[in-house]
Amino acid sequence: MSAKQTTELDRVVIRFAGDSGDGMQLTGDRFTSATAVFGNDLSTLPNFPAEIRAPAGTLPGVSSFQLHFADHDILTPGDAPDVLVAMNPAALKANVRDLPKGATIIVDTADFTPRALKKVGYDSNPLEDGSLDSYQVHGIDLTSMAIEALKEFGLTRKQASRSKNMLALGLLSWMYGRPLDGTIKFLETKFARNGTIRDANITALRAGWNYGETTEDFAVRYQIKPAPMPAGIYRNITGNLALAYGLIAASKRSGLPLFLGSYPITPASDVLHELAKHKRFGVRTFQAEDEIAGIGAALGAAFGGALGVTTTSGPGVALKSETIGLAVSLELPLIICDIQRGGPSTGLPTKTEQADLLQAMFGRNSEAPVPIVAPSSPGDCFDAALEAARIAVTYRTPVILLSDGYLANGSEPWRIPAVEDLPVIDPAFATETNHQNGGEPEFWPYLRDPETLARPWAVPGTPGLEHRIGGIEKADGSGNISYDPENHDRMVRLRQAKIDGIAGVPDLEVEDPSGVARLLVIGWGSTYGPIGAAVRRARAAGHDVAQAHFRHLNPLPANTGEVLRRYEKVLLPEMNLGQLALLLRAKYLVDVIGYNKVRGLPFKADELATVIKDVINGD
Amino acid sequence: MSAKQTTELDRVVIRFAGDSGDGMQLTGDRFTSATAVFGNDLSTLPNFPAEIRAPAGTLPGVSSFQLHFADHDILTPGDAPDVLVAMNPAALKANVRDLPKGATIIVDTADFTPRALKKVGYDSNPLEDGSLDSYQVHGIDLTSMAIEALKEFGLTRKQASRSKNMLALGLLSWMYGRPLDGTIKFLETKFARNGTIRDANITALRAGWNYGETTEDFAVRYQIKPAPMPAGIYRNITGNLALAYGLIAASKRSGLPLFLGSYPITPASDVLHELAKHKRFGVRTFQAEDEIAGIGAALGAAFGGALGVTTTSGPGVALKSETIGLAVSLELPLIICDIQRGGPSTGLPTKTEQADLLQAMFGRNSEAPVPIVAPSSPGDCFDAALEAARIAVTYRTPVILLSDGYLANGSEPWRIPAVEDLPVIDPAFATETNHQNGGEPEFWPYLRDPETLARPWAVPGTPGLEHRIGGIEKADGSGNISYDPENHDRMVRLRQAKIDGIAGVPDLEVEDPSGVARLLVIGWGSTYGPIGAAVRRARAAGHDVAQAHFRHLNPLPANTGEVLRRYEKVLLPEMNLGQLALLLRAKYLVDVIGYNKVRGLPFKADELATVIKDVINGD
Amino acid sequence: MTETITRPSLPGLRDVPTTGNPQTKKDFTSDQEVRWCPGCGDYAVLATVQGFLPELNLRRENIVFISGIGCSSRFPYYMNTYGLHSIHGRAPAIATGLAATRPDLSVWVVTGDGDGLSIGGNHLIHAMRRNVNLTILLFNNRIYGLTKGQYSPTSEIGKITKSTPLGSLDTPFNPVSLALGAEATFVARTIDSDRAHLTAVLRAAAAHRGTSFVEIYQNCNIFNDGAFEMLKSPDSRDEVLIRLEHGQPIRFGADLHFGVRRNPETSVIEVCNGDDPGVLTHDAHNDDPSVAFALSRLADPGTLARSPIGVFRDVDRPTYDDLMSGQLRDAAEQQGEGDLAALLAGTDTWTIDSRV
Amino acid sequence: MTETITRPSLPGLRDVPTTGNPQTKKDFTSDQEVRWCPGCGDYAVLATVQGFLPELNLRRENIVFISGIGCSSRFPYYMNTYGLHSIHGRAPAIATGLAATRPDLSVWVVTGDGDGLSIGGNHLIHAMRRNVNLTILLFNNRIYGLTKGQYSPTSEIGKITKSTPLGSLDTPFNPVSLALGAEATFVARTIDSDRAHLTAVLRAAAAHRGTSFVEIYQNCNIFNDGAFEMLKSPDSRDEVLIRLEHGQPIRFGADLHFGVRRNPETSVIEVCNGDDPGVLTHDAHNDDPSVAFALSRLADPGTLARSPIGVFRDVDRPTYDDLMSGQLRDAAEQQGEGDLAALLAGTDTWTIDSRV
Ligand SMILES: Cc1ncc(C[n+]2csc(CCOP(=O)(O)OP(=O)(O)O)c2C)c(N)n1
Ligand SMILES: Cc1ncc(C[n+]2csc(CCOP(=O)(O)OP(=O)(O)O)c2C)c(N)n1
Ligand code: SF4
Ligand code: SF4
Ligand SMILES: [Mg+2]
Ligand SMILES: [Mg+2]
Repeated sequence: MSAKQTTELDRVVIRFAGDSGDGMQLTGDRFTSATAVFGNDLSTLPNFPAEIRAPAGTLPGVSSFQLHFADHDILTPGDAPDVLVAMNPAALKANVRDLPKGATIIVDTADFTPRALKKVGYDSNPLEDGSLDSYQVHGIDLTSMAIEALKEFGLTRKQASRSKNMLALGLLSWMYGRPLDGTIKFLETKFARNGTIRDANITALRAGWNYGETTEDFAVRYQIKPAPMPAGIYRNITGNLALAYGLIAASKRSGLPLFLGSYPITPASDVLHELAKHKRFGVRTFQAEDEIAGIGAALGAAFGGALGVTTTSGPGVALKSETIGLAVSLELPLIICDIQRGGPSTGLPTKTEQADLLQAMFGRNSEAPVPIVAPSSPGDCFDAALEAARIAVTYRTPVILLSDGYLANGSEPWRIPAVEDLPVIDPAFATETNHQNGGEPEFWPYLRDPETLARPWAVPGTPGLEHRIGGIEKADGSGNISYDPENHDRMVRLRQAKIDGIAGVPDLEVEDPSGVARLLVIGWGSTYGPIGAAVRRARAAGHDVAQAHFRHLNPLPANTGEVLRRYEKVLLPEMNLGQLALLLRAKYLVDVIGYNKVRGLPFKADELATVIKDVINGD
Repeated sequence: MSAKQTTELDRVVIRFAGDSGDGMQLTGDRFTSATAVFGNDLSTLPNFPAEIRAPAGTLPGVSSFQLHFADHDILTPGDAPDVLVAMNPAALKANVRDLPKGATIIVDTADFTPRALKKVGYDSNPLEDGSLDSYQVHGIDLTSMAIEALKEFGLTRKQASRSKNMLALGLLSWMYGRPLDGTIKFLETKFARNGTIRDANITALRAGWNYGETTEDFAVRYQIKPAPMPAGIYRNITGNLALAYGLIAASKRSGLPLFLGSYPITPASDVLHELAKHKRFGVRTFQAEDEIAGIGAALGAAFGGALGVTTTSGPGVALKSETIGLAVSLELPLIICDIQRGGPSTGLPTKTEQADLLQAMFGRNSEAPVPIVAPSSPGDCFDAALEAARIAVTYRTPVILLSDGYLANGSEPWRIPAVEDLPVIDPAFATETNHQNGGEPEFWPYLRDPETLARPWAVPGTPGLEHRIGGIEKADGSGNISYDPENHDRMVRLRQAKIDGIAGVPDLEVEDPSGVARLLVIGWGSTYGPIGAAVRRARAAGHDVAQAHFRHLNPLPANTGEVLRRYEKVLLPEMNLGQLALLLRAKYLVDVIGYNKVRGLPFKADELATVIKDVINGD
Repeated sequence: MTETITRPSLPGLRDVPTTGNPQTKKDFTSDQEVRWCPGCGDYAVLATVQGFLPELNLRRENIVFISGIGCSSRFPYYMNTYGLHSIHGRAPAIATGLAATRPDLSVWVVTGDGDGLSIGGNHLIHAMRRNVNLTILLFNNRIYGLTKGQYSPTSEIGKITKSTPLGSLDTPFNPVSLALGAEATFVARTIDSDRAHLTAVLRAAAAHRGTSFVEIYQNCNIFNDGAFEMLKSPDSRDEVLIRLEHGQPIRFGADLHFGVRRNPETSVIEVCNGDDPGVLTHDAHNDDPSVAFALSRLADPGTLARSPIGVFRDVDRPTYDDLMSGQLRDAAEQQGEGDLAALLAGTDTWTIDSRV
Repeated sequence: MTETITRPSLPGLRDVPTTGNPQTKKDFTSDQEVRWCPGCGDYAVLATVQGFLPELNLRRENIVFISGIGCSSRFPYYMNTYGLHSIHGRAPAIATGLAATRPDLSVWVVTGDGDGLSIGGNHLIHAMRRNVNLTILLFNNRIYGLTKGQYSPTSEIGKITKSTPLGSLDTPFNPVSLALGAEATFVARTIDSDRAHLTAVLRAAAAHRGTSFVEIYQNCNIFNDGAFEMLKSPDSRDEVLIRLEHGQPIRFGADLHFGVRRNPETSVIEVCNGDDPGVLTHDAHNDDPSVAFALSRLADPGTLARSPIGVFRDVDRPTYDDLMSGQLRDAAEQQGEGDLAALLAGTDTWTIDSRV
């Protein structure tokens, strides 16, 4: 046990920043899982450059990972870092402006050469010119330290210096009392086939810890007690991982084999990568030649009785539009996952945004309604996938799941559900004819269930139910091609009514502790965290604020209109120019106030707290 | 001069119906242009089957052409035919239900064999079983008459019988006093290379006329005086032809060579066919491998300084979505013509609908605003094309022109504009650098005009202005790739502000003769005719009704909100489930009442007149 | 279903259940009225396919026809099997998803020269590269029929159509050359009106495991009538049609007075006298597609004179769907069936007991 | 611009204005910082292209580079010419519109194995079929670089990547075979690191009028490092690389101890001894693409051993854009320039005088 003094904190925000090559994401991941296992609540925000590996030491090349952890439940990765770990001048330059005065900066001094400084536009050395006086700066030559620590491994300087991230991790682990064993186990498996690298990294990790232990430079350690959370077994999970698991769970709980037809695209590719690992679950992943083939194959698989899924981001959804329309007309189950990113066009591929809502609603020719579900946190991606599958299978319809880059790559502790508690999804395949034609039994593929308006799903291989369907308008019931005007009008309305009537969409829950709030703050999708945190701050500041969050965007919860009208003011922050606001205003004629920022970054709780106060004070 | 008596009428609706093979479209076209030249106002509605040529004598094979002409100005092809010309049992069966009691039916009896009757589900011969007693039926064996009339031409019976449509045309021309010379000239050119066929058709045409003249069966001729119309030179024109001419005019008036990149699709293909004829105007038409290549090529041509255009219908627009987004990001002029048809998916390819409005508004990833112009009559397609070009070129933006199947194939008399009266469009190409970088002159492709917010358009070949642009977010001004959060937010808003601020969108004009109307009826696009006719009837019935029609859907006219709020009730008939209604309700929080029918057919004036009365009487 | 399920011997249909009951053409005829133009070549192909299927004795419910959009793509409506009339050009992609998940189905794709080679060209070549177990029937009428007569990617240069009033400008694809360049394992060509030949080709295509690509010359009597007249009319066809048969010398002409040989100098494949010692023997099973490719170049791209018909290439290569199923099987065998609870838990977990 | 405009003699650039002023590599280097991974093969290609262009002496403002999406597609940003970084797979279509309207431009397309052969495959083959006057550089690194390492349509079977942890299942395209099957008039292959060879191929491609398709083997040192090592390393390359030169016998190996001949029996193209009398002489101008196709099959689809590089095919065929311009010219000459007023009036008009 260290002789150094220990200060207790309730929350800390740490940001690791370095070259794309410095392994900052890995460092962050490891610190995160140690923190998770330790029992703090946490939330993370990785941030990568769009280039694979922009030239070393340049601003575009900087990659970072932010972690917020606390002894109480938290909702966001934190607005501003208390601690910045910067592995080079570029990392310092790119991140220092986000730091509040008094923040701690731990910086690898090795690269602070005149050339490197000039490269990022520093005329003088910030470590010496006093520009960082308002921060607590710890300049350490981590690189030489790593080389020194690993000299007996017979590695080149270059190789040895690669372990500097482990050294930094070790140091931070010491500072915040994070156990090392998890990371050591991780390194042992990761480098199982290369003993030297494995041991070098473990040695660097320990060296970092010991450096904290011994050096004068670090006087205090910090302690953040575990956070009280509902009892259960927990793990840390990112949105994309939770989404992949949710799809596998939906396959298991429906008994439908999972087929993913997908084409790689940031930030959705990881779902394909993850699902590709789980062939033992009967999961088929098909990397198609393009997005259209991806959804086409998924639709073909659905026709054959599989749980058809396609994953992409905005530009991919645009390409899939026509096929989504076909799925609407065929009335087959299909799940389209849109991991939203910055747009328009190629836009900001690695940044987050929630501007595909109207595309999801209307991005097809003619009247082609599609249900939309939007998860509100990384862990919620799991439940959202199951819900999307329930709707798709029960109502024989394509469903769009709107996640985004922030949820996809961000992580949080996740209470692992018991499999038997997960909903069961009944495909209820048609096996019998459903109509008599002058004594002759027939199968009518568009004879709907009067309850759900869903049509029967008869898969090839079912004797006696042979039938043909297509994208041309079909006669209500028989499903034969029909150009009859009245039938067309009826079918258009039936397709709409089926979606509007989807059952099991829970009422909007309003949280209004004081019960006297006159302002309602609403949101949808990934803004749940920042909005929730902001509302808490406003309340802590003595304001009465009600909050409600949308998980179903189409159809909307039945009580939406009633809830919106209950409040004097309704505030809706969105990472777009007001897309849900448009839908709510049109449907309920309520003067929803939008707060819109399209920066490719999640909202900051502080920013929203201020907006809330301003709206309450009516400016 | 015929001895028969002549009755004067103010308006007549005639429908020609027969097999796809019977040439009803041609017959209708000829009668129409004779009528046009005669000086009546008119409006037409062709109606073809989706199959090229469904088996002869079947209901799906029936093709028809309806013509409404009058001695006063009219707005629609008419709700119900006064006269039906039916060339076979299928044509009779398919159309008789549209006839009001007392209507005249002229039917070719040749095909009324038991087999033919059974084929279309007639158990007994309607010409004999009294089922047509409430109509004035003229049963004539046109086929044998044709064969008889052409016997000296040495044609086979089959060949000769093909001229029966000319015989019918001759007869109708006699009945309504339409000159034959136009059609004779037409036949002479059409069959210039085949004298026999030419003469046979002319003979049949004359035989029809003479039959009317001589037979007892037809006692009266009808006279419809020319309609008073603004002075000028007129021609008859369909929407697709007017659209093609408008695009050529835009090319001439802007000095930009016209490039059409298109992929055939009903009902848009005719625009490609028409433009392909006008190479002497420097028009390049490229039949691409698909819709994406079509718009891609048009965008490439636009980058090179051409007037880039792509034509399609709903499913094609869906496929073009991603590229439209690129055009929004590149800020290059581009015209996308969407000739709307029945959907979703393949839907009803040959039928009309106006359900692509929300796709046009939102059918792309992220915030990607696009101006939208919608012509309100066949002739207006010409002006709409010029207006779309003006906006596209002036504001460096893709523009969507929303026509539909009804406008595309319908026709009306069109006052031919004087070329010098057409607007001039100034491409205002950039030729000089526009920025200094430490003394060094530079070209900044995204340095906007403060007035219009349009960026400079510098085309390859311009020395000193070499630049690179793409779909990734660009720095405001320089146009270099930028991942800066604030810049992205600014650019998203700038792109939106540019579209919102488009100048030259005329205020909404309200027609409110009594000045005391409490109901405003609005519409957009092709519903102008039926709505206008309905409003007239309602007024004639003593109701006070105001009317306004939208030609610009994005941005909306500046006075829209004020106009909508001026009236107690606002009624908006749409051939969709309420798409413009959604936009207006969201933007102006006005409780617009929608009247929606999605039958693939235009509204009937009577139907709308009733709706208007009901709304006024408040049920 | 008491009746026992037997499997046909054909590799392409190995996993598709058959029926004991004898079948007739009627079993494959749906109740939908056929709506092609009178005289359309599509009727002949439909009749031949319906007439051929009984020979396979497959359970009707295990057959699926998937098409895109076009006159030819109406085909599935007329087959009394499962069917999907999809959207323009996408049938090969849709069929890939179905075939990959349902090895027990016999999956057929029906497409046109526009549907399959224009908008759908990419899906087509990728399906062939992957060798998905499908039979693709491409109805080549060298025109866009359904949209009323624009030129297509197989129309001859200079084609005058609605969209090309002064004649088309682009060199047509040779579908057989394209397929061979795209790594296809089975490539054949036949003619709508030659029932016997069409049937033989269908038989070989069905037997092949993997993507069987069959180009069918089909007459559109409305917009491109007579496009294949020279290849069909009794007085010319023998002189211009080269019938390929595996293992047979490549000869043609009324009395086989023509042959096909490799020019010793230029080493180009060319037409020669029927008795030329160098006359090639057709080897459809040659692993190297080069000779098949060379044969495909004999046809005149304009008139199609000297079009070889028959099976150009028929070689074995593992199919995408079999390999995929194999990976799933191996994974399950080696690591055991997936256990959802274990998956969700992962390795890094911690437990919170009921404080709160 | 007082300086007189001269035209280069190369057919491919006939209508592109040149400049009297001598140019250097610097003239083609933009001010944008290059952002590929250190060591990426793209750097070498960029340097070679920038180094080669001055030789053409074209006006910089008349050169346009159009790309899709991918690491390689960042190329235009680094060229000090006009440039368009478009969307994934669509560059050939966009370039077609530009080339068809602007004969005075030299239009280059830069694409990748994913951009050009996966999502963009259809546009690519149609551009080649039409023979639009473009030069297409396909950077083939046999991987998806920008999206961090999934397999591509040129990856070898069994490729282990993020998206194929147990190995990929599909047979790769051979881009040269595909291009030849798609009626391409110019098809070549070269290597990022071989500056001299790359330059020679660029020279031939620029000279060719029509679509010049150039496959460039390019190393992705992050996700597929060493993919072409065998073809590059001094100790192996001579034995596995077949250098094609028009008019020269096709020999390779350290001391040319290997040759390529047509097997007299099977008539398949195969490797033989360098002194074999049957060694083929390469004819890039052969109208029949069959021999070129056969040569393209020599490469092992997995290792690429025995990959021929150089110009496989280079034949003349009218270009789409020239034919289109020709139709416009003829129309204007024969019927006279279009008269808008006459067009609008048409033939069937009537006049309403000022009653009302
Ligand atoms: C996305 C889309 N684009 C275009 C069309 C219009 N279209 C329908 S079929 C067709 C081409 C038909 O030609 P082909 O595939 O040769 O079939 P055929 O009618 O000749 O049998 C076209 C362009 C469409 N239905 N959908
Ligand atoms: C419509 C669309 N789909 C997918 C992507 C994602 N994406 C970008 S580049 C790329 C493939 C890159 O591979 P390649 O073309 O070989 O280029 P490389 O990076 O290897 O040079 C993909 C799938 C995208 N940007 N847009
Ligand atoms: S248009 Fe041609 S292809 Fe289509 S159905 Fe008629 S004849 Fe057949
Ligand atoms: S990822 Fe590969 S291809 Fe892309 S820049 Fe890096 S090295 Fe080059
Ligand atoms: Mg066709
Ligand atoms: Mg690549």
